[in-house]
Amino acid sequence: MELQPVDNLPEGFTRGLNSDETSEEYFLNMGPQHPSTHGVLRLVLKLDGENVLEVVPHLGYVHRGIEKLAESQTYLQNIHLTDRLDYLSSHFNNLGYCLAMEQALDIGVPERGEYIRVMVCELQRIQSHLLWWGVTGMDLGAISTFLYGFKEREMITDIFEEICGARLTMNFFRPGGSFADVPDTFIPRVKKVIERMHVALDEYNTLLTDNIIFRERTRAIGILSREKALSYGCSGGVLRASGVSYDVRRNDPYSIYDRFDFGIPVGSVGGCFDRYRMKMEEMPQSLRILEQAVKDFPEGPYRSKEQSAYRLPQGSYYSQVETARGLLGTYIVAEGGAKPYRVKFRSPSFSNLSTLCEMAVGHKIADLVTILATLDFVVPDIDR
Amino acid sequence: MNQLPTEKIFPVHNSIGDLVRHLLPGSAEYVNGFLTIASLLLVVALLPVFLIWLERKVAAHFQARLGPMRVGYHGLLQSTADGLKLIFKEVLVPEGADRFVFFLAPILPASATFLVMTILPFDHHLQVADPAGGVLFALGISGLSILGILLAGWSSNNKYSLLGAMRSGAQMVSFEISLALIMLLIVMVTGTASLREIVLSQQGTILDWWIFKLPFLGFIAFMMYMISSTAELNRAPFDISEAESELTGGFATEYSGISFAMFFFAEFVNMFVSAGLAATFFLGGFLAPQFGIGPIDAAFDFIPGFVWFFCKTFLVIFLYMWFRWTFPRLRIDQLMYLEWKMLLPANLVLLMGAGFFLAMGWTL
Amino acid sequence: MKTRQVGDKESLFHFWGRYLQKVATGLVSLLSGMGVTIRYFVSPDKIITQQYPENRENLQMMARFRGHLAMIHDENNQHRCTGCGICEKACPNGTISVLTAKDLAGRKVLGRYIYRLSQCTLCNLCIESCPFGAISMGRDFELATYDRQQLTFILNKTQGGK
Amino acid sequence: MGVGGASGATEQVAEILDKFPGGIRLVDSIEYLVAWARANSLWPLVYGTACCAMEMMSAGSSRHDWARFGVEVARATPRQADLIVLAGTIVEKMGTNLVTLYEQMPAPKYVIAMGSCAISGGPFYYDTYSVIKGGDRLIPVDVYVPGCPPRPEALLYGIMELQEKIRKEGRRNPWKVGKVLETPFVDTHSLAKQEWLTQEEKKEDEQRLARARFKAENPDYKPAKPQRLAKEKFAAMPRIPPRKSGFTNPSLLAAVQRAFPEVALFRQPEITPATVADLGPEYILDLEIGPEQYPDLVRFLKEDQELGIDLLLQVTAVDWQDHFDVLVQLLSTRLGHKVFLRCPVSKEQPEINTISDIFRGAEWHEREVFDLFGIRFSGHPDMRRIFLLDDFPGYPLRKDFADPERVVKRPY
Repeated sequence: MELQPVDNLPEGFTRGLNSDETSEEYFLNMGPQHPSTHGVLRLVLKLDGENVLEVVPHLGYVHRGIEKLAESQTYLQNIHLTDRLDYLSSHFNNLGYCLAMEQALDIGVPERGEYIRVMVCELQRIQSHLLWWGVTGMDLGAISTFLYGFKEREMITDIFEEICGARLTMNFFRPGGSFADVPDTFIPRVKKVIERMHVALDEYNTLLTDNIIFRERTRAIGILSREKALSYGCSGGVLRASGVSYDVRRNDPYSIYDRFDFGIPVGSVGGCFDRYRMKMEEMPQSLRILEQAVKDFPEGPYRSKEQSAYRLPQGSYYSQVETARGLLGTYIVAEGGAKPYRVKFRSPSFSNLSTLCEMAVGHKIADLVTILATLDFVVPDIDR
Repeated sequence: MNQLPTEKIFPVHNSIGDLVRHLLPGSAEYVNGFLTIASLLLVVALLPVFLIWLERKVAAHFQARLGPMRVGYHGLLQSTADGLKLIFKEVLVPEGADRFVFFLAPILPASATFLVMTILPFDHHLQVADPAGGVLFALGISGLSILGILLAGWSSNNKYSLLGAMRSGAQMVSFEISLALIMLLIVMVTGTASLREIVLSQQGTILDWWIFKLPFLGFIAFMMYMISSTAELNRAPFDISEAESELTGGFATEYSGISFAMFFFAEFVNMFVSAGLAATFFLGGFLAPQFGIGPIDAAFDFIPGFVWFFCKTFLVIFLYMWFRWTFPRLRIDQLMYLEWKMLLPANLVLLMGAGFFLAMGWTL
Repeated sequence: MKTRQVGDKESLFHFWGRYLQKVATGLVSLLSGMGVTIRYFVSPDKIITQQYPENRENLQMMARFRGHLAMIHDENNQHRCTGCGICEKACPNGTISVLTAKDLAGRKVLGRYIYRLSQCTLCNLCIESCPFGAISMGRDFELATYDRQQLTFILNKTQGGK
Repeated sequence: MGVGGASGATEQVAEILDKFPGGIRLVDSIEYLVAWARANSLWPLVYGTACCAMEMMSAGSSRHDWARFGVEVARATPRQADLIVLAGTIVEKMGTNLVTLYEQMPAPKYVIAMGSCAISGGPFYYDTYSVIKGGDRLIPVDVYVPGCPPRPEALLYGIMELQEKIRKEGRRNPWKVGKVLETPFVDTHSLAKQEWLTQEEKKEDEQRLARARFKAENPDYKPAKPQRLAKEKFAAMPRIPPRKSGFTNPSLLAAVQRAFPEVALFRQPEITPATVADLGPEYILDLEIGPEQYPDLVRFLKEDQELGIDLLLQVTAVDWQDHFDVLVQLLSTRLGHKVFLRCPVSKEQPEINTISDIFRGAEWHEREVFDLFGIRFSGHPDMRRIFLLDDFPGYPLRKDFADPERVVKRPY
């Protein structure tokens, strides 16, 4: 089929429009404000009827220049900036940044501080997965799943509000531990969440996972092969769904994750249902970690010595954390002053989303929405 | 003086009928006609207001929340507030839209559902008109709402609404077939196409209702009727025409204010109508459920017929809402696969089964 | 469900068997899904809605809830702030302006403590850095206003020192 | 009542009706009814850019349930929405879209600015080149809900405030399109300080007299020493370095040196496996290579089966004032070791060839480096800016980037 090159192709499109008698192609703008783009991501689609031929994402609609801002704030002030990167895993972002600072200043964390970090991070992972599950259900049409997901999520938000006073942007961790100790109602609340989550997960599986409409909508959609996933630099559920068993908590353990035993779900085909299954099976594993952590939660100090001014010695420091969306790398270049010289956040959603153009070609608009839902990206984490 | 059909509706009408006949002897025919149409219009106006409130409360309780609470007791005035606000909204016509067709489109679904309301048998004599081919009339008129949605999609000069309209056109036309075949089954089994006779043919105990009468064909026919009528209404798992998460507003993307309100109200009246048809065909319309145990049957008989009709219709409406708040959405090609490859053959097998029963002459 | 390769001849019996089995499992999954939602419908005790305006009296914020910055005043309106400005330096967003004045004894005292809630991100760094524990987080959240200027508060009631 | 633009018409209607005996009461009752209806049925637009959108969603969820206020049917199309909640940061590129969204909404439309970003730019007030400092610089805002992010109850309180405002609408103050903030964006922090200092100067002279008098009266006045808060002291803890898996640095360096003899180590004068060993396990091998061998080294690292490096972490750059450094960070998912690779690029002619043919993921990373640093990647399939608008002046992440019109320098 010969393609007449249209001169004013929207930017980013390579193949020209082909409008002959078999197919009638047109461009559709899934604008920055769209219910299924999880924030302000703009997709320009080249469609032939309902089939997607080419997808060009446009980013930058919430690019706030966090990396430039981080260069003009002191190290301690940057911690609260990392909350606003991927606001659904703010504890992970804080932890990544604090780990890099601890590596530079050689600050240790007491036993109780490490346990608090692991438990709070695993709770944040479950909280983020719950919101993801709800929004995935809503994008596929089952609006009640959104409300059910939030029902359990509120229990975890209460725990966070009790330990650090904020519901979403926590700013709880400091280099050496956290800024305050967890109150003694922390452990009973975590126990309540664990047993409620076991019941809720069965409900979720009957409601969505085993539902035949959901199975048909996600079976063999958006297949991402192993090589492509690695070549695009995907991480987290997207990479594991394509068969690569890499999880920072086990392959490059930080904090005290090597003391807990938990499984890493690995997919086979790399389709939408595999990505969905990865996250659904990660939640019981996080619950297992929480159960082990609650069993032997130590007493003692919750943080190590607090320094008056944090001045990182000259050099570059890199730390990795497994957030709910994948591998978050924090790379700090320090020149010895009170403010970092350059801070770069390696965001998981950025690389995960770059595979969208490969996966969505040939599917329908409804499948594009399913792929977007199972990719589970957060736009400010992409645009930074 | 022979009883005018409308005078049998309510005794109170009789007094009005006498008064009118006394004052204007020649014009009784038209005044009573006007009265029935006015009362039906009142029902059609009040129904969506109540149904919207019911849908939001039922949805809320499905989702473990409370739904509208602050606008009147338990949010009863919520849908009146919505309606009043929509009336006073600025009506926008997108640039490049075809004005006449843009404003014609919302009228069609509303009028289509109102027309089908006229033949619904609310009670023994509470039926505005009882044409011999009632079933055909219902089928034919429901095609009008497809036209409304297609015109709306095309005329609002917006790619999303065009996509939504094309999808709903394909969906409603194809599910029209399985709806027609199920109605054909009922007509074949009852032998008549008039809705009132269909209801009367289900007299007797509860086992005489068509849902239970045919050994198990009736129940399968009822299930298939529910599937295809849900698709006909663009609701629940088949709401791909105004799919919230894919096409933002679907065919009604460019409609604001009163024109959107008409689509919104027509959708709910349409739901009541198709639930009413389901009650008429399968659940014995205005007949009270008789179990064969003396005192209960007598008590049920005492309750007037239209109360039973409304109960059964709201039971079916609850089913529709139950589907909507549980299932994810189907894709357009899966929808077509469901209709052409699953429902259509099942319908034909069902018809053959019913024909076999008739041929064998088993008592129906 | 065995995945079928395209083209291999499948007997009609197998096809119908797989077809009906898929319909059956499909219906069971749909009905069990409906079972979950009906359980929520019929049990109103599972409703978790907190009716905000109605439950205003017994709605208690958590102890550490960060609503807005407040300066601790004792009974005769004295506060512990010495106007040192550490919190102003610790704040990442320029929310706090510590304006100092000289009191009669010539000592630097707090004149006016401007707090711009419109810019504050409630990150708690100022409270951690204050050496005198003069400021703390207030716990009310009903702060919505009609115009932006009302979101700039002056936290200290009296000028510091004598 | 009536459409914003046609407020003149409502006045005429009012005069005509006032003359009728029941006229005023009739018009007032209709006004009350319509204002009640508008207040109780606010349909929000599905719009949320950043973190505040999460709190808006939990305001809509079962626990806080804004459906109780009639604010339930969140419409995705601006045509059917009459409330837009600015939940999240408004960025320059999104600003034009936000204004079009606001204009597409039918007449009586209301705006709630939720969160510090939408009120004043919040955490992105200083030193950001792309954030619009406050939503009311673009569209008129009715209610400001402070917080970062504000609690769902705070948003519900804001909605109740908005409902109060709508109920007061009527003939006397019909709905009108509000005003947009035109005042130039200025650094309020240093402004307040100057104002206060000038005010202090004025009081300075009679203050000096009072102080002299006070010193004369009680010369030995000793001001009370402010007692410091007793902060909890914690012991300094030794850090347990996490266990590193995969190849050790010396063996990695040896493998690379075999193929590329003139590879250097960043800021390490002499590179022998011994000196690398004592840099400790935590040190990630930081190679440095010239621009011509850069793609070959990346290809070698990827193809070499024994090393097993298969995941591209990121491609980024650092501006060292006199030259750029393009960084590539690679990771082996099988074995777990990481390798960093940097290639110096001159400032005058920032050009380097791309590695997006080796690692497809590098395509977006390189576009980001081009967007923020201005380093072009020759051979890149789609060399375009990824975040900023094409006509953005300059490259923001360079150290010498200055844009006084957009950026306010941090005063302290």
